[in-house]
This record gives sequence, structure tokens and C-alpha cells, in this order.
Amino acid sequence: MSSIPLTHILFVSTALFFIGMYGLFTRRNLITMLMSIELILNSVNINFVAFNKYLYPDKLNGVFFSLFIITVAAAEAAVAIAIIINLYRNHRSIDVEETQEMKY
Amino acid sequence: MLIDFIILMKQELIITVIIFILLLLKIGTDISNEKILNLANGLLLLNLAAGFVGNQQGMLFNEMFLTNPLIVLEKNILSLGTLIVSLQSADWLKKHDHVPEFYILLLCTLLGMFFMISAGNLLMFYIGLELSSIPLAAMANFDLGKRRSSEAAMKFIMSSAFASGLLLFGISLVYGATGTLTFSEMAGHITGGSLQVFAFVLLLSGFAFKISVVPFHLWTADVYEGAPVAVTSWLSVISKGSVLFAFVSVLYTVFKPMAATWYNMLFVLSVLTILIGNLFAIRQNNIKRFLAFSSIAQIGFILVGITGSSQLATASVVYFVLIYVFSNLAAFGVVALVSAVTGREQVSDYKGFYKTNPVLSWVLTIALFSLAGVPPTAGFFGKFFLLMSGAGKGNYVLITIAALNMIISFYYYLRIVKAIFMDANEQPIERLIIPAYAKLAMVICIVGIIVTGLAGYVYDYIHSLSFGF
Amino acid sequence: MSLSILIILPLITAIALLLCNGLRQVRVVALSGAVVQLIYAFILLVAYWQQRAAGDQALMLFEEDYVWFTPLNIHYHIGADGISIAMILLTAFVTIAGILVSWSMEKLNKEFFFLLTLLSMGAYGFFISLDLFTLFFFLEVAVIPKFLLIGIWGSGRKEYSAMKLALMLMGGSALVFVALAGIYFNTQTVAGEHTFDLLQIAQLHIPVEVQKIFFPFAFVGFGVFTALFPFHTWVPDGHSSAPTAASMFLAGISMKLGGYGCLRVATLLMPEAAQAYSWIIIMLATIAIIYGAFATMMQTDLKYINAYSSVSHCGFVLLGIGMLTKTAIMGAVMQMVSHGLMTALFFAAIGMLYDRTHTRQVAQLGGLLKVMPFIATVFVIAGLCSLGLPGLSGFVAEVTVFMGAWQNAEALYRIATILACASIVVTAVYILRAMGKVIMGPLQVTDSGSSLGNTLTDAGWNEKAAAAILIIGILAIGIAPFWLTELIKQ
Amino acid sequence: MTASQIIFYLISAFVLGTAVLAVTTQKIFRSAIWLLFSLVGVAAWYFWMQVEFVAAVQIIVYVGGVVVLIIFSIFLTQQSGSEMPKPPLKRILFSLLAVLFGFAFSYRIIYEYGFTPAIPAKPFTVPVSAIGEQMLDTRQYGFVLPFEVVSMLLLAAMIGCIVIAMKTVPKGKTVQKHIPPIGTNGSGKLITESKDLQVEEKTT
Amino acid sequence: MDYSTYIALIPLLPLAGFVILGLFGQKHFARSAGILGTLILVVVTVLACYTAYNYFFISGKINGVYQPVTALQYTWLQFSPGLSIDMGILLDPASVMMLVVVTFVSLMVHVFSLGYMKGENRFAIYYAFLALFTFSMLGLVLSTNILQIYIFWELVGVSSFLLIGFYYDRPTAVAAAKKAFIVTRFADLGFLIGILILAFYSGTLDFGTLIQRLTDTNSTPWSQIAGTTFLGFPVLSWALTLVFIGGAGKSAMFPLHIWLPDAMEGPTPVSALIHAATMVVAGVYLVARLYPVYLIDLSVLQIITWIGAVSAFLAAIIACTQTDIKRVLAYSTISQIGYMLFVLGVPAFGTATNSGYSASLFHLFTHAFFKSLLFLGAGAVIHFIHTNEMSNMGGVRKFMPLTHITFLIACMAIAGIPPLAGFFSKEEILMTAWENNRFIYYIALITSGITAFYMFRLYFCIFWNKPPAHGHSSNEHGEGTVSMKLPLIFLAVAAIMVGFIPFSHYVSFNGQGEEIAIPISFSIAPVAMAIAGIMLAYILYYKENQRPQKLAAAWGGLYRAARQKFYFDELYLFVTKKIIFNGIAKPAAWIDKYIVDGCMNWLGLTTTRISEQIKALQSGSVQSYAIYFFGGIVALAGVFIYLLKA
Repeated sequence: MSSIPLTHILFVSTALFFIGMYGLFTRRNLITMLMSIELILNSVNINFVAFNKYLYPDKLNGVFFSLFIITVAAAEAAVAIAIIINLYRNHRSIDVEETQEMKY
Repeated sequence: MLIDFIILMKQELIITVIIFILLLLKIGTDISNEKILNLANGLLLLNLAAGFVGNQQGMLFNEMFLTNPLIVLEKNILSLGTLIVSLQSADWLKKHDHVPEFYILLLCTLLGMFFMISAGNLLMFYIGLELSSIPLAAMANFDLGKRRSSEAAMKFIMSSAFASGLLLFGISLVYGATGTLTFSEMAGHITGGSLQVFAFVLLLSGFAFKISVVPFHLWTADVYEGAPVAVTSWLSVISKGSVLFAFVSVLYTVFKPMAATWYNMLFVLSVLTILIGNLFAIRQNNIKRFLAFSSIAQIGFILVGITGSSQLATASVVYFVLIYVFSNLAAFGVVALVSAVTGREQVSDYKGFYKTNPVLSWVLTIALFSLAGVPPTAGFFGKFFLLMSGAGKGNYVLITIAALNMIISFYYYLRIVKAIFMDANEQPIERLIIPAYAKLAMVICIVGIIVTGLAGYVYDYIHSLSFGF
Repeated sequence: MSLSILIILPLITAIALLLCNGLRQVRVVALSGAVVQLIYAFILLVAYWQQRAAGDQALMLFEEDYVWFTPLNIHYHIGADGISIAMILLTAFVTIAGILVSWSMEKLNKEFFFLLTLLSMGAYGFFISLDLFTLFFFLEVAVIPKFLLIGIWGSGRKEYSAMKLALMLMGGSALVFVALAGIYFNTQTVAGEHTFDLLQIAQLHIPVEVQKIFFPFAFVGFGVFTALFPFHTWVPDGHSSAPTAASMFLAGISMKLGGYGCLRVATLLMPEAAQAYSWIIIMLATIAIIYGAFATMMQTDLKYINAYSSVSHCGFVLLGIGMLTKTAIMGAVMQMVSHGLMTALFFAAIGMLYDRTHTRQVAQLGGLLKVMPFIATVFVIAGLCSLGLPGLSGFVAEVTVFMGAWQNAEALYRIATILACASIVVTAVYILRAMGKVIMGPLQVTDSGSSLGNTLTDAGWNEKAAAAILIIGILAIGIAPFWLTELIKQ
Repeated sequence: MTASQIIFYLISAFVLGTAVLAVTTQKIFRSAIWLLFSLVGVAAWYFWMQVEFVAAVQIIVYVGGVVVLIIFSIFLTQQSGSEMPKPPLKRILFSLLAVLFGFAFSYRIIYEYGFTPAIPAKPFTVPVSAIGEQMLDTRQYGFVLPFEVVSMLLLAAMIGCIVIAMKTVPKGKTVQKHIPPIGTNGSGKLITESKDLQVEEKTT
Repeated sequence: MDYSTYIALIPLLPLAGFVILGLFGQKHFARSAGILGTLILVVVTVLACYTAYNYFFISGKINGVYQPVTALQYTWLQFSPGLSIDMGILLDPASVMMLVVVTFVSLMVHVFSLGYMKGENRFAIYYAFLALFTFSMLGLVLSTNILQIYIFWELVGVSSFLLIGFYYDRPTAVAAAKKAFIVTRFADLGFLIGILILAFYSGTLDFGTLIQRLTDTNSTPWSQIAGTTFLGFPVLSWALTLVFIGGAGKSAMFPLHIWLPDAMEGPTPVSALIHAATMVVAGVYLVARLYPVYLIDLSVLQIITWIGAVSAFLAAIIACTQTDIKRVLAYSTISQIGYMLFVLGVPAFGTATNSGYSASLFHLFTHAFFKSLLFLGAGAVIHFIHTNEMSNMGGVRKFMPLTHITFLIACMAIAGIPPLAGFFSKEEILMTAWENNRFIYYIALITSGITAFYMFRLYFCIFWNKPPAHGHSSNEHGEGTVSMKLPLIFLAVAAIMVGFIPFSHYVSFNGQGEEIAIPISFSIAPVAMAIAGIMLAYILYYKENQRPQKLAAAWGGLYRAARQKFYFDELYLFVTKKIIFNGIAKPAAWIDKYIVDGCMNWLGLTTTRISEQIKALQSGSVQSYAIYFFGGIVALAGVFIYLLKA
């Protein structure tokens, strides 16, 4: 198990991070954008846990951090969804391209 | 231990108590908006007063919570700002259905800010940051039926989530590179290698997002425009101020070994910020949007000050934020009042404002002058000291650019003044009756604008608490 | 003797103005404030002479020094030497005249006088500052009232002019700021601190290479205020759009802030750099003088004429400073005072004409001597002063500049001096053209030739008083210049 | 290549693959399901890394909470099954380029740094009890403060959600609150308030 | 002799008169202003004569010379130690002579104006201006300091401006006033620069010290100024030429003479005072003041000679063709001043005896009397006929016998008929010219003939020519008041008498006095010339006839050219309008408006334009915000990791 180099894990987490970012950049639906953000946060979680496990196993900083991230992410998602729902009520759409009233 | 706990964390505790009082009120009784407003403002005043009692230095919870007189002062500045915002939003809130919720959210963000400023640890910092921004997104949506309000909230929460994703990625890399989350331990591991620079940039972007540094500023204007004025003023002043405080202390303590790198970064960013902020502000027609871009430009000036990285710089930044609280809130106070009564927010609506509302006009004008940095308002002193501390590094190119940009910023502030005093208008904003709370807020702001600058004591005091390297 | 009173007096007046009700009160308060200022300025003059006579050889008298901002070693440090006293007197004269001239504004009287008083406060503060910070503070204090005065009470393209003026002046002060920062961080007092103190900096030697960097900033920065070519374009627009009193103030005092700053900050603190760059200054000043004069010839609006001629005249100030000889600098200071009074008088006269005829176009006016002899005479006196007639202040100042300038034996300086001398001919041409058309010739008030002659009135008592005050000042310098030279000799 | 390694790469491939699908599929509901899989994959990964507690939290919070929330909101806002509008090709290409470049850039930096583990690799055990104790510990390595603060965050988020997402009566009635004399003055207010309270109690 | 007790009153009394009449005249002295002004002048004239008497006869010569006396001196404006403008009163033969001339002529004009200007709207102002002029002129002649002379030089210029433009609602008067001021101002530019040069090298502005330093060949100033050249000419030559330009402008010398004929727009008494007797000779006086210095640099004196001679000749020719009687007199003035100047310079060609100085000032002295007489006479005529045009006059002798006689006396004086004043002074001039440069002598001789011709042309045209009756039969109008007659009589007496004063005995270059012996035989040629001129005038103009027209037609081009004043005005108009106005001023204003100001506006405009162009950055799409956000991070990190390694 320790034969898996840390960089491989980091490769995966980084890749996940950028997949999420890709989704954020391209998805027009706000909910899918939110899902992309969840991916990003997950990749960070992986990072924390992996660093904790591989590099600094004597303390649990990374693990705790990831726990808090999960919590915060949940809260964030809840608020975001509430906002999206309200947006839907006001705009009858959750397409990000259609919510560009304010610009320039 | 318990005494320490109570004394050192007094401000956070008081805020928490207030939150719960309001929560209980909300759940338990049917109480009129006016009463809640009175109560909330009273409690906030109490909180502010308590902030000045018994300043101590110390840390709690294994360096997760630090405090010292400067931090207490910073919190007091934020409390003061909160009080002013609360007073100003009274008129808007009276008509609103969710007054206690507004206060709860507001105070939660304030609490988050307090923890963020006091954080001695990246985890606390992160949580504080999120606590100060997630409820804000909800607050941005507080004009529930308004399309722009919900669009603003959406933009804010999306940008903010994305920014915190990047910030977290940065934090994870920092954690990976240093093995610790505690600031004091971290500093020893900072070497300025390329990974650390990358991680630093990610962290920086997190800060930069909150204080709207170009190119991380794009959300600002839209959110400011769409959000209710009270939230906008809160965002532009208190939220920014708190992140700035945290930013300075993180930069000066944790990343001190990388000073050469971040100095140049801030150089580039500050120039960009001032320039872009100014260029965009020139063109704005919505006064809130205009204030958004102007506040971006202000942040550019603050960055110039931060590059100074001396005791002077810290003091100047804190001092400027204090002044900025007064000036920007004075401006927003008028805008809020006008917006609450008439719903008009365009610059052109302010044409002929002086004819109908001389007092409000003067308040707005003085506030704008302070933002522009015109003596004898405090803004002049604030900007002067910021630029001076920036100049302390000997980088006069930066200072020259900043100073020349003052001309542009001057232009757009004067544009508003021109509209108020000089332009004719068929339908000027009608004569407004200034409610007592708003009046109080304005008086506080104007007195602040005038006294903070001219009384050298304020700056001296802040300087004596400051640090630098 | 406390110089702070000079700042406090206008401040009190301004606050009192805010509490006033009705035009009558406002007038009384504003005027009495100005009178008290003038009296105090004279008291200062006398006190100054007494102290000098008593053998006080200090560089500055009436010094007051309080720490303002400890961390940056900023002091509220004020004091006066002869030059300051002269400028204070100038300010007091122009202030009172300005208030008298604007006896009845069309609107917002209270605000008008308030801003005017504020402006005078800025000028006083600037002239007595011995700390660069305080100096800068007052320099900028004076910008905004100008903007408002022009923008609200002005005429023509007032918004454009007001904005242009404010922005260009702001640009100037931005450059000044950079210079201040540079000076500050390159000084080191004995105590190891940086300092803003003018007197201390003058004694500490700023390294030459540093001077060479920051001198242009300081000089151009202040130069913008005093219409340094090619940064003079705010002058014509600003002056011509401003209401009379504001024009008087702008040309009479504000432009002098720049000259004073060029002298006190740029030249005296950075003498080596001034030496090195003096040829550029001379060239720019000469261009301003000659080119301003020629540009004036083409103007058709009286205010534009005076504004462009101000560019030309302020060129003499810069020329004197750039020549760096004692006499020339003395001449520059005299020119500041003289031009301040003269141009204020000119603007006052133009304003009075405008109030009555509602036009400032030379082509639409004629022969006004017949219907308003007093105003016409004032106009003539101002014009004659402007073209450097001996017996009036303009000549004294100009000849001193020339004398001083000629002490510089290099060819470039000589040519510059000759060109500057030549400008007095051009000045004569445009002044006489304007005078010949407006004051003399057949009576004409509008372009259609219809005569408003009978409805036109001569100056009222307040206008007479305003003009008289300024003329007294002009004559006092023109007939007996020795007191002024004694005063500013230091 | 040990079994553990194989599992690792399998999980990695699964996570990345489902993630890619989640961000590319045109059907929103499918997208949510792919996300669910991806998150489960991550949870599996935590198991593989022997941080079971985190894995459990991951499943409970994400799979059981967030994704469900997302699916609900999809139902609330969307006709499920319908295709989502495609983003313009330019944006796709541009984003792809940006993301690939960003990935190359970041990973290169990370790879160069190497993150070599401490040589005597300590065993890494995460007993749940330790987590529990530390979470509420005020001493060294205690996390009680962030725990409490996060609770405030959750409270705030909850209140925020309620205020925003809750259906309110049409604005017209509530606005009239401060104009006493005309029309439905007092009653309108009462109705709104009581409704608020009812809904709130339910949610709490 | 102590002069300081009263001498200051001489200039200050007229000043006081100016102030009083200027401030209160119109209100309180509307009628009595003339009397007041005249009384002041009487006092001043008495004082001046008393001073002259004291200077020449009481103090007399000390060590064989009339010592210059600095009666008063105050430092007025200190430039640097040693270099200051002093206000003072210098008495030496020349200045005392001028003092008498100025006060006397001024008094005459004051008196004459009592009648001439009676009923004028701005009567008090007129007297105020006269007083101002008198003050300035007195200050000028009494100057101790070269800048003092410049100051009063300018002041007489402005008084002249004010008086020419006295009829301010006449556009021609305004234009003439402007022209006079601007042309002399232009010349003064030279004067000023000359002063600057002289002051720089000598280190002083005081006449005495300056002359002493620059003439002492052993002194440092001398060696400095002698060793310096500019554009190939010695600096001293430059300085003196420039100073002379100033003088030439004031004295209306060719080619700066154009203002003087136009200046006749002013009231005639003013012309008599300013543009005949006093101010216009200031140039001569200036050269005389600095004569010792000029003597060092003979080349400048030669220039002066030529300019003087050419002016004398050309002006005389132009005078023959003019029909406005005042213009004839104006050109005659130019011509006479030409005499005064060339005689100052002419010794430079020959053995450099000093007699030129005396002769010049003598002519100045006599000229003042007969020329002001001529002007006042012309004024009386104009007052009577209400026109300046010669063609409208004729046969006036019947109505104005006194004027007729005095005018004749003056004409004879200027023509150089013995034993009138002009004869003596002109004789001295011709003698000096003869001794030094024959060519100049012949020019002068011919000019004197022409002078006689045009003067008598004037005389005949006014008083004879046509029969008397053409509308001006109102006998009672006649000669005007006593106040207008008295000055004519006084001046006529003076014009007859002053020639007999042994002028060179009192006023000479070195103060010692000199004897100029002129043999009777020498006088034959000039007197013959004069008589020939008079005869010619008699033939042509005594009776109305066609001869003048025929003659004019015969001379064709020359006549037209002279009639058009040799096209000088047109030339100047071309230079000022086309070159300076269109060539410099217009482009300057254009550049200022469109280039300099354009740059500033462009800056502003560009800023707003850029602002407009970059607005797409804020596209409103939260996704593009995120992309910029990420782009910012990558750029920042990339730059600082790979490009700017700390």
C-alpha cells in the first residue's frame, strides 16, 4: 500500500480538482455548477487526508481539516441551493447565461 | 482558564449571546420590527462599548485563537462599522419580514470575521472566512422578490465557493509542504520554493477574492449592485476590512520569509487593481456599482500600503480601514436612504440633489471627498499614510502610478459631486426626512471623517499597537 | 503673535457663515471676517518688522511647532518669513476684494462665501506651513472649493472647466506628493528620523542624485498650479468659467501657491537639482511667457484674455525662480504678489462689466468709459499694471526679474531674458487692443449695436471698495517697492 | 503490483471517470447520479486509506445529504430528463485548454516538489474515539473551538436557507405593514408572521 | 547751493495736481480744474526758473565747470548691493535747461488749454493728464539713474497715450493712441535690454557712476565690456545701439516715426507740449545723457548720425506733401529732431570735437519754443475753423491777426531766418556737420531749404491762398480768449529772443562751456536756401493756382510715395497683421487650443475610451469571472515561479 507514491494520489486529486473546474467553467445549469464545486472540495479533502497519512501521520490535522471542509461544504451547498431556488422563483430559470442582468 | 477565556474572547462571546437572544426572540415572541431594531442596536452599542474594556494579549485553544490590543482594536472597528450599518439599514429593515434573521446572519458573519482575525491557525482562519461569507450570500438575497438580488446572491455564492475551493487547495498544499496548520509553526517552514509560491498564490487569491483585488474582483460590482444597500455597505466595508486585517497579519507573520516574492506580486496586483477599478468606475451609472469599483480602487491603494511591510504599513492599513468605514458608510448611508425611500440608484438621479436635500448632499459629498482623499477629510490622511508606507520601500514607480491614478479616481468622485451640485434636473429626488437612526449614523460618520484625520492621536494610537518587519 | 490665528479666523468665519440666515447676515459675517483677516495680516506685518528691527535674525519668525503624527514625524509647524508675510497680505487683500465683489450672487450665497472663506484658509495655511505635510495638506484643501465655486456659480462650460481644473491641479499635487515622499525618505535627521520639516531639510543635504529624481516631480507638480507650460491649459478655461470672485482667487492666490511651492520646496530644498534643471525651467517659462502672450492676442473673451495673460505673467515667476539668482527670485516673489493683485483687479473689473452687460466678448463691447467711468478706469489701471507700467506693481516685479535674470551670463539665459522682455511689447499690444475696443471707441454694448447705454450703471460702493483695496495694494508696491523688497529680501 | 495498488488505481479510475461524466453529461439527473458515484468512489478511497471515519462522514454527508439535496433541487427547478443546453463550443474549448494547462501547471509544480514522506513511516491509525476526543478537547490538538464555530456556521446557514428558500406571501401585503390606516393592515402582518413561524418550526 | 529744500516740489506738485484732479476733478473741480492746474504750473515754472538761475548764476562754475549736483536721492528698489533704482534729482546744465523748457512750454500749454479746451466734457481729466505728463517729463529730465529715466520714460509714454486718446470715442484717436504706445513700447524694449547690458557690466544704474566706470579704460567694467562681443559686434555697441533704439522710438526717428503723425489725433495743445516740444526730444536727451559713453563707441554715433540725417530728410519731403496741418508740423518735428540727433553723432566722422552736444541741445531748446508756438498757432486756427485740412483753409489772417503774426515768426524761426532763434541753433548744427562730414552737411542744407518751403507752404495755405470768406465770417469768434493769445505772444517773444542766449556757454558736454565761432560767410548758404524755399512756397501757394497740382503731377511717383509717407504704415501693417498676427499669434492660439489642450483632453478621452473598451471584462457571466479568476492565479504563479524568481 505504501508502494503507491504520494504523487499518484496527488495526481488523482489534482485531476479531480480540474475536472470540477472544467465543469464549473462549462456547465450552464447552476445546479451542475454546484456539483462541480463539490468535486473541487472533494479533491481538496483527498489532498488533506493523503498528506496527513503519508507525510505527517503523528497528528490528525489533515483529517480534521477534511472533516470541517465536509461540514462547511454541506452548509455552503445548502445555502447555494436555497439561493438557486429563490433565483428560480425570480427568473424561472437556473441557467447561468440567463442571469446576466448586471454587467459592465 | 475560564477567566482568560471570557476576557480574551469577550467580543466573540458577546456576539454569540446577542445572536442567541435574537434567535430566542424570533422563535419565542411576536415582536415588532421597531423593537427588534432598537434592541439590536442597543446590544450592538453594548458590544462596542465592551470592546474597549480590558484589552489583553493572549492565546487560547492551542493557538487557534490569538488576541492582542491591535486585534481588539480591529474588532472594535468592525463592531463600530456594524453598528453604523445597523443604524443605516433600520429604515430598510422596518419594512422587511425577516429582521431578526437579518441580524442573526449579520452577526454570524461578524463572528466569523472576529474568528478569522484572531485565527492562529489555518483551520480557524478557513472556518472564520466561511462563516463570514456563507451567511453573506444569504444576506445578499434578502430582497427576496428582486431579480437582481437573487442574481447577486448567486454570483456571490458561486464565486465564493469557487474561491474557497482554490483557497483550500492552496491550504492543502501549504499543509503538505509544512506539515502544520498553525501560523507560528508554519513560518519556520516557509522557504519560497516554487510549490510554496504556488500555494501562496492560491491563498492570496482567496484573500484577494474577498477584498476584490483585480483580477479576482469580478463578482464585486454585480453583487454590490444587486444586493440590498445594507448588505452592499457591509460587504464593501466590514467584510473587506476584516479580510484586510487578517491578510496583513498572515502576510507579515507567516509569509515573512517570502517577502521579496509577495512584494512584487502585490506591486503588480495593486497597480492592476487601482487601474482597473478606476477605469471601470469612470463609466458607472448605478451608484452602488460605482461605489463598488471605487472600493476596488481603494483596495489597490491599500495594497500599496501593505507593500510597505513596516509598522507604519500595518498602522496605515488599520487606520485607513477605520477611515474607510466612516467614509464609505457615510456614502452608503445616503445611498441607502435614497434607495429605501425612492428606489432610485442611478447617478443621474442625484442631479439637483443639493436643491432638495442640502444636508444629505453635504454628507454624501464629504464622504466622497474622503474617499477621494481630499483634505481636511480623514481620507486624505489615510491615503497619504498608505502611500507613504508604500514609499518606504523606495519603489517610487509604484507610488507615482498610484498618485497619478488619484487623478482618475478624483474624476469619478467629482462626477457625483457635479451631479449633486451642478447639474439641473427636472425631477430631482424629493425632499427626504432623515430617520433618527440614519441621522445618528451620519453624524457618527461625519464626525469620524473629520476627527479621525485631524486628530493625530488616533493614528499614533494605532501605530503604537502595530507591528511590522 | 500666533500664526495659527490666521487659520482659525477663516475657520471661525466659515462656521459662522454656516449658522447664518439670510443674505444680509451672510454678507456681514463674511465681510467682517475678511476685514479682521486683513487687519490681522497687517498686525503680523508690523510685528514682523518690529521683531526684525529688534535684531531677530531667525530664518522664520512666529514659529509654532506641535507634533501632529508621531510615527511619521509630522509636525504642525508654522512660521513666517518675509515672503510668507507678503503672500499673507496678498491673500488678505484678494479675499476682502473677492467678498466685496460678489456681494450679490444669484444663488446659494451662504455656500459661496463659505467656500471662498475656506479657500482663503487654505491659502493662509499653505503660506505659513513649514512642514511639508502641512503644506501639502493646505495645497489640497484649496482644490475642492475651487471646483465647487466654478462648477456651481460659474458660467459657460463651467462643468468642463471645473473638472479640468480640479483634475489638473490634482495631477499637480499627485506629483508633489511623490516628491514629498522622496524627500522624506531621503532625509535623516540627527536623531535618525526622517523629517518633513522644511527648515531641517534645508540644512540636511539631500543627495544630488536623489534631488535629480524628485526635483522634476516637485517642480512640475507645483508648476501645474502656476501654469507651467504645457500644463497651463486649466488656466484659461478655469478662469474664464469661474465666477468673478473665484477668478480673482484662482489667478490671484491659487496660482501663487504653485510659485511659492516651486520656490520653497523645489528650489530651496533641492538647490543642486535646480541648478541642473534650470535650463529646462527657463525654456518652459520663456515659452509660457511668449507663447502665452501671443495666444492672448487671439482671444476674444475678456476673461480668456486675462487668463492667458496670467499664463504669460506667471511665466515670469517661473523664470525668476529658474534663474536662481537672488535678485531674480526676489523678482519672482514680487511678481507673485503683483500679479496676484493685478489679475484680481482685472478680473474684478471684467466681472463688473459682465454683471452689467452680460457679455465678455470684446467685439460686443465698446466705449464703456462713457457710461461707467469708474469701472473703465479700474479696467485701464489693471491693464496698465499688466503691461508693466512703472508706478504700478507689474513693472517693479518684472524689472526685478529682468535684472536678476540678466545676472546669468549664459547665452540661453540671455536669450530667454530677451524674449521675456520682448513679451512686454506683446502684452502692450493685447492689453491696448482690448482696452481700445472695450473702454474706448464709440459706445456699444451688444453685437447688434443697440445701446443699453442708459440702463448701465457704474460701480456700487462695494465694487468701488473692492477695486480701491486692490488698487491701493498695486500702488503701494508700484510707487514704493522698497518696503516689499525689504520684506522679502531674506 | 499488489492488490492494494490495483484497487487504488481502480478507484482512481472510477472516481475520475464518473467525475468526468458528471461534468459532461447533458442530462442533469444523470449528472447528479454520476456525481453520486464519484463521491462514493472518494469514500471508497478513504476506506482504502484506512480513514474509515472520514469515509463514513463522506457517505453520510455527501451521499446522504448533499446529493439528495441536489436531487431535490433538481426536481424543484427542472423537468428531469430533459437535455441541458450545451455550452458554446468556444467556451468548451477555452475551458478545456485552461483546465488542461492549469492541471499541467499545477501538477508539474506538485510533482517537482515530490512530497517525499518521512523516512521512518509511522503507522497511521485513526481510531474514531481519538477523533471524538480531540474534537471536543480544549487542550493540545483539541478542536473544540472550530467545532463550536462550525456549529454557528451551520446555524447561520440554516437560518439563511430558511429565509431565502421559504415561500413568502406576495410582497404587496407585507409592504403595507408600515402604512397603518388603509386596507388589510394588522391582519396581513399576523398571517405572515404566523406562517413564518410554522414553517420555521417544521424545518428546525 | 542747497536745492533739496524745494527741488522735490518741482516734480511732485504736478503729481499732486494729477492725483487731486484725477480723483476729485470731475466732481469738485469741473470748472476750476484748469485754473488749479495752471496755478500749480506757474509755481513749478517759477521754481524751475529759480533753480536755473541758482544753478547757472549763483552756484556757477566750480573749478571751471558746471558741476552736476545730485539734489536728492532715495533708494527706491534695491536689486542687490550696489545695484538699485534710485529716485533722485540730478541737476546739470542739460537737465536744468530741460527743466526750464518743460515747465515753460507746459505752462504755456496749460494756459492755452484754458481757452482751447473750455467746455470739454472731461476738462478736469484733461488737466489731470497734463499734470501727469508734466510730472513724468520732469522726472525724466531730472533722473539720476538710468532705470529712473526708463520709469519716467514709460510714464510719459502712457501720458501721451492717454492724451492722444483723450477723445476716446473717436476710433482714429484710439487707434493713434494705441499705435503711439505700442511703437514706443517696442523701442523701449531695446532701451530696456540696453539698460540690462550696461547695468550688468558696470554694476550700477547710476548715471554718474555708470559713465565713470565705462569711460575709465583702466577699470574692470571697461575691460569686461570691451572684451565681450556678441554676434561679432562689441557688446558695448549693442548696448548703446539698443538704448538709442529706445530714444529713436520716443523721438520718432526713422523707421520708428510712424506713430508721431497719427498722434496728432490728440488735442492740439497736447501735440504742442508732448509731440513737439518735450517728450519727443527725450531721445535726444537720452543720447546726450549718455554722451560720454557714446563717444567711446564711434560706430554707434555714426549709426545715429545716419538715422538722424535720413529722418530729417525724409520727414521734410513727406511734410511737403501732407495736407493736414498738424501732420505737416509732425513731420517737421521729426525732421528737426533728426537734426538734433545727427549733430550729436556727426563728430564721430571727423575730429570728434564736442560741439555737437551743445548744438543739438541748443536746437532742442529753440525748437521747443518755435515748434510749440507753431502748434499752438495751428491749434488756434483749428479751434477757429474746426478742421485740420489745409484745403479748407485760407485767408485766415484777417480773422486772426495775432495768430498770423506769431505763426509767421515761428515759421521764420524754423526756416532759419536770422535773427530768429532757429537760425542760431541751425547754424551751429550745420557748422558741426560741415566740420565733420560734408555729405551730412549737404543733406542738412537741402533739408533746411525744404523745411523753409513746407513751412511757408503751410503758412501761405492757412493765412493767404484763398479769399477769406468761405463760411467763417463769424468775426466775434476770432482769436479766442486771452488765455489763448497770451501763450502765443510769450512763445513768439521766446522764439525771437532765445537765439541770442550764449547757449553753448552754459550747456556743454563737459560743463566747461565752449565757444562756437561761426563766420558770417558760413551763414550765406543756409540762409539762401531758406529764402529760396520761402520763395518757392510763395510762388506756389501765395495765391490759389494750379501750379502745385502740376508740379505734383510732374513729380509723379515721388509725390505719391511721399504723400503716402513712403508706405511705412503699410509695411508695418504687413509685418504686424500678416507676420506677427497671422504668423505667430494665430498659430500660438491654435496650438494651445488644439495641441496642448488637445493633449490634455485626449488623455481624458482616452481614459474613458479605454474604460469603454475593457468593459467586456465584466461580462456578467459568473463563469467567465471564474475563468479570469483562475487565469489570474496561473498568470501570477507562472510569472513569479518561472520568470521572476525571487
